[in-house]
Amino acid sequence: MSTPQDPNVREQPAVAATGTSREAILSTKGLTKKFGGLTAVDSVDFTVDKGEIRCLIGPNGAGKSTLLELITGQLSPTDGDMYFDGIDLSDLEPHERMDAGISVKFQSPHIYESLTVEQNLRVPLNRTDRDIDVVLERTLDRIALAEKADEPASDLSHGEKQRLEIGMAVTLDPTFMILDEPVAGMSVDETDDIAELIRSLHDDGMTFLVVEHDMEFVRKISEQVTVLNQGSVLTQGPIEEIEADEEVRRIYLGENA
Amino acid sequence: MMDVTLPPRLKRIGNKLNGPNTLGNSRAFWAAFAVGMIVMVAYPLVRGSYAAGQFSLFLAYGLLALSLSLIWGYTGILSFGQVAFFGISGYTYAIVSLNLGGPLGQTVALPVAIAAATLSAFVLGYFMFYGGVQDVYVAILTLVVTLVLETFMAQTAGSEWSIGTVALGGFNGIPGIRNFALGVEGASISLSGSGFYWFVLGILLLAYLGARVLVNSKYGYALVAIREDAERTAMLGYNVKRVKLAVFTLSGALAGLGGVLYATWGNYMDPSVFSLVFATIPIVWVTLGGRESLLGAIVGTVIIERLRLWFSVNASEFAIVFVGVILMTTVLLVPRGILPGIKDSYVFFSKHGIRDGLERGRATIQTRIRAWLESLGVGQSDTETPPSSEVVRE
Amino acid sequence: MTSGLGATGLLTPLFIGDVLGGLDSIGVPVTQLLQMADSIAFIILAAIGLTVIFGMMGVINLAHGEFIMMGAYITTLSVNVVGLPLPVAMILGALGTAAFGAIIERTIVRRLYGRLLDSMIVTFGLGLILTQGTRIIFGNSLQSIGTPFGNVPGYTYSAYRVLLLFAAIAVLGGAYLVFTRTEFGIQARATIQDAETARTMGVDTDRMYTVTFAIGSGLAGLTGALYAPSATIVPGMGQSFLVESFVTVVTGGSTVLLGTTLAGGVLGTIDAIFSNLYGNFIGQIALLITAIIVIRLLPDGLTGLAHTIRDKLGERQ
Amino acid sequence: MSDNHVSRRSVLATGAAGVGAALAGCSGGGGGGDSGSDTIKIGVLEDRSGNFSLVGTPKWRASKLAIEEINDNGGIMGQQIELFDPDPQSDNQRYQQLTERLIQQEDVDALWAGYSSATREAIRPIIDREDQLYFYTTQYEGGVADKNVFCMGSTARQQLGSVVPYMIENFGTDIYTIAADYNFGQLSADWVKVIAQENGASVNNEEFIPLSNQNFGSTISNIQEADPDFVMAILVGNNHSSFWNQRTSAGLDIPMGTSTVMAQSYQHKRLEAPALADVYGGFNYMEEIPTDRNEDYVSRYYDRFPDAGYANQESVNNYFSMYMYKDAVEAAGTTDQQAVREELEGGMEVTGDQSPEGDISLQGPVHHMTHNMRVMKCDADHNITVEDERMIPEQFLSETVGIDLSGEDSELERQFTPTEYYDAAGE
Repeated sequence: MSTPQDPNVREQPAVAATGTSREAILSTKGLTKKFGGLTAVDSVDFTVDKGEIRCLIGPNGAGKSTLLELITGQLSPTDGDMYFDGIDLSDLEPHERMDAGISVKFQSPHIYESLTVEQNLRVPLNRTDRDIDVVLERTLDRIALAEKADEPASDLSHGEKQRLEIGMAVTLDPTFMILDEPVAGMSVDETDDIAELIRSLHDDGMTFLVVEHDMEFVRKISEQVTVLNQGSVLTQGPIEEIEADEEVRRIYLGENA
Repeated sequence: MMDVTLPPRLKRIGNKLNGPNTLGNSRAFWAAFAVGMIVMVAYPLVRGSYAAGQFSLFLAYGLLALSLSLIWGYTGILSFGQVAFFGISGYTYAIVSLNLGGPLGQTVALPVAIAAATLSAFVLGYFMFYGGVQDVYVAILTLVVTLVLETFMAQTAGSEWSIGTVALGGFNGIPGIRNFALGVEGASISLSGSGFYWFVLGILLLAYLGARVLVNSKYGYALVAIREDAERTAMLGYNVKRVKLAVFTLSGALAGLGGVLYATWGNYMDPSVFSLVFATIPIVWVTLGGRESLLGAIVGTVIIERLRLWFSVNASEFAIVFVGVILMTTVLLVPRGILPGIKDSYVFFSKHGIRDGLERGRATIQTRIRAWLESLGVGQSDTETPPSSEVVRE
Repeated sequence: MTSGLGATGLLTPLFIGDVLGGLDSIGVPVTQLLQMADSIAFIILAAIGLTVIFGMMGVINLAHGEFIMMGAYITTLSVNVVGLPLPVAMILGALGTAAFGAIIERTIVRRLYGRLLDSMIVTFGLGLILTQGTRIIFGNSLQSIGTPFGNVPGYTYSAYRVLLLFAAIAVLGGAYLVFTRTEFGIQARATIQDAETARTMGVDTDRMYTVTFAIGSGLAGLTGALYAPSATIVPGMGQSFLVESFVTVVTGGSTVLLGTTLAGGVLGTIDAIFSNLYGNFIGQIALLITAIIVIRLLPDGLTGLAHTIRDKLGERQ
Repeated sequence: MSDNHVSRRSVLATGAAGVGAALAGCSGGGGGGDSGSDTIKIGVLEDRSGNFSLVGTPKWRASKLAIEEINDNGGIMGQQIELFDPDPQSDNQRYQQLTERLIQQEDVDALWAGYSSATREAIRPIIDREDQLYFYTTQYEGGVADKNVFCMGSTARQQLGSVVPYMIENFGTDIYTIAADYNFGQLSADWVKVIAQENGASVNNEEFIPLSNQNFGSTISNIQEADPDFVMAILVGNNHSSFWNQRTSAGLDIPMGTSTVMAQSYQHKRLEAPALADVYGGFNYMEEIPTDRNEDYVSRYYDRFPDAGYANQESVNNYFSMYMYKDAVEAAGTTDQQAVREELEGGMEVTGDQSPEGDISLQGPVHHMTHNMRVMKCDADHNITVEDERMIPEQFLSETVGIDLSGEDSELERQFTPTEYYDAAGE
């Protein structure tokens, strides 16, 4: 599952901003999801390039979470296609998408509360034939939970739980990581820890798709931002442009301010 | 964790038996377990063949409880229909063994019966898990399937309902099932009384140890992970449906094994194995014993069944009332079950010491009673009811 | 609802008789229709208390059958011992069971919210106690009260059993109004959706749970009361409602009243048709098989199907 | 198996004292299992809870009444009867456990157990394994020829043989049978066909009702459509009792014959009149039999059990068979089960106050009773009258099959069915 890294990606993430020349890792075409009469995702064409950290923003109910769940396979689309690394995703079960290299951290922490930190990390590792102890140690260091390895996950703080969940996703060595509001409800320090973790994983060649409300955080990790509104892509571009965009400010930032 | 002087191979087995997914892993646990096994093995010698014969029924039920502990306690899928596989297997055993006749027939009937239970579990499991049936709907669907079987088997009284030479018998069931025998004509052993007891005890011991190995293996982690958070587990790349199906099938096979032993114990099968009451009872055993404890499930079974028998002998028509009261109070007072309750209090007292522990325990009980009274509207009423399972857990 | 029984009971048989005669003369299988009405009423009434408690509170009440039994017992005893008129006795049956439900919620069920399976075991235990306690106190059977209204004019079908369909519709309608139009209903639904938020908005959530459980219990009691005149009154009588009620819960899906209505209609029709064609056993099996198929094909039951159809229609416009 | 059986007994014998002592604490003063004691131990397993408690409780009461009377009058051969009567809760598997217990641990001299045929079949393997003297007292489908089992109830052949000819004579030859869909119901329906044929009538419709069924809408309209001369309603259990109210409110007034309703679970007392109007049953006993002997029995029964609902047909079978056992033991001079069995197989007469239904006798070679069968009619006010009365022996085993359990068939342990012997049955 380990993926050969393209050395260029790390150095030139910003090039993806033009949206034409880079190699796409994920693309959707006419992706649509309806819940009854409500269209949550409306014919979205959306591309994430290899090696970038893409942030997805938008007001509540814009369809961000639905879009993520379509990508992970928790929901099936009403219409449209999705491709990941050249594979048609619609044929794949959720767990097969994970095998293809996608990982996800849910919005609220989804960890195994009754297991210890280490056991939590063992769950994904047990599937692989990798040297569990080595990966375990490295991951624990990376998410800075080595000292709490034997504590029940239920005893962790909110921020630690978030890190643990990212850690679980990371052990699978994914090429593409989806983070749904990774810093919601966190202190400034904790937020910085997460940002650092993301950057360090990005340096290792991981591509990110991050849904986040916290614009401060978005500024820390991402150059490219996609704005979703009422199920459609409103606009896309570098963070500065987005923040300057009047319509975005009106529907979204203004609401936040 | 096992004795360091053990030869390496035994030690490896020991390591497989122990792990975070079973409650008792310490040397003290295994010592107590060994003592318990010695008592169990000696039981017929002390109490006689009759008592052993009665007890072997509880042990056969223990397999049913074990199967439910695996699927429900460890994987979080409440199967209300474990008795369906238990019954299918018992009926199959009756039909096959009576048709073939002789000890060889009985020997052959055992795997056939278990295969029938396994296959039924696989088909039903595939239908449910690949059909997106989840949570409480699994419970109700398995129950409905069980009740369909009851309705169906109860109307097979007519002579057209015969398989080979064996009439299904409808409500009256199939009598005359022979005691369990292994071997071929002329070289066989027939098991009854103490012999049957030891046979069932041996099978249950193997099944228990096997289940321990399973739940402490990598696969066991997957089961617990699915129980805790199926969505998360799928998003870690596990094929949740397949794992669920596999465990469901395995637990069907275990229940089936229990069903064969049940059929040979009573020499009789009838549709009441598919009844609502009998479908509910395994859930009661496992809940009271502690559903996340394999041994607890078995211990719960023995306690409940002994109590039920004792009450029916000694309490006449009040027996069922007492059983109801015991169910209610145990669930309310020891929510995690008896064995985990013992473990919890052991951990609690070893952490705080006896005196301090008692003091804390008293305080906890006071708090709970006060909270309960308040929830009834006695005393202040604006407090929230504490979720009772959390309070005494340390 | 029950007070209306007397009035409609006197008028409807005559009226119905004319209408049915007319239908029969143009080839409509009236007897089958009557039986269908009977089956549908039975399934809806068997399930209603269970679905309200399960749908609104997520508690599976395994003592549901015993609550029905309690309603029937109170009704029968009120008629036989106290000498009350039947409609009054029926109301008493429903209210008495509701009060008992409220007590059970306050003392026991309340401690088990979020512990679905534990609540199943506790209510199972409660059911054992109620059945056997009733047996010890009142003996193995009560003298039953006769079925009023005689037969449907011109047909050998009990008018009372057919009128139960109207009772079932009235119960559903009443429950619908209570849960959608009253202040209590709105607060109850808010509590069930998000107790925390409801509390912050000043809803007495404890009370909501108690009242909802009492209503569910009372509906079960009402079912017992309504069937008291046509059933045999024994402590185990509740058992015979259980299968139908569980099947209805799963077939109905997540929207309680809509689900119960749809499931009652579909299952009752299937039960009636198959019983008529192939006998009662096949009728029962058909009922259960239908439930299995519905669950397999429609994970959210008939409610889910109804929503989908509504959406499809909505799209087309 | 037999080797094992021997070893069981010997283990029990040697360990009896220890086992008895160890379990005494468990059985709440049940006493040890030593057969050399000076009491006669009798086991009675009758349901006081669960589905069959309605019919099981009267059976338990009548056994208790007989035992108390016998004890008050000096017991059997001067020995008091010690009664073991746990409640099997209408649960066959509980019956199996308790049967084992009463035989192995309490070492009972004779056992009375069970209401349904299913229960009897569930415990018969244990009875036969232990060669336990066993009295089965429910009216049943007939055909049990088992060296250890004495069937005290009237068989379907006896009951239907009394009521079906009466119905044919009085109402006509076109019969519609509705019967409970299980072994008993199916075999009873077969017997209706056999007896109808013998009397020049025919069963033109037959419908089997699941035991769980309580909704008779389609059945009632089917009957109405077929419009037979009379209906044979062989319905059982609480669910089926709702047929009668539904029939009445639907206005179905065709006469009905039965072998099950009223005499067992006294529907005529429990349902409001006129639910049972024009129902004719073939029974060996109902509480309402207007003889001095019976009225005396009924008053003894209610004096002892003022709360009792009814003295049903089965309870009287429990009652007289207890006395019959007493007579057999006293004639044999021992409680040795083999000796008592041989005494019984020589034939017994049950007379006087010991048999409320009238003087009857045991047909020793087939282990069944010749009963005083009556056709009992229930009118619109639920008054019961005797319409016809005659002695009917067990005929199927004794004449048709030709069994002699006291002689050549002394090791038999099976049940015969009419389908094996009659073309009319099982069609």
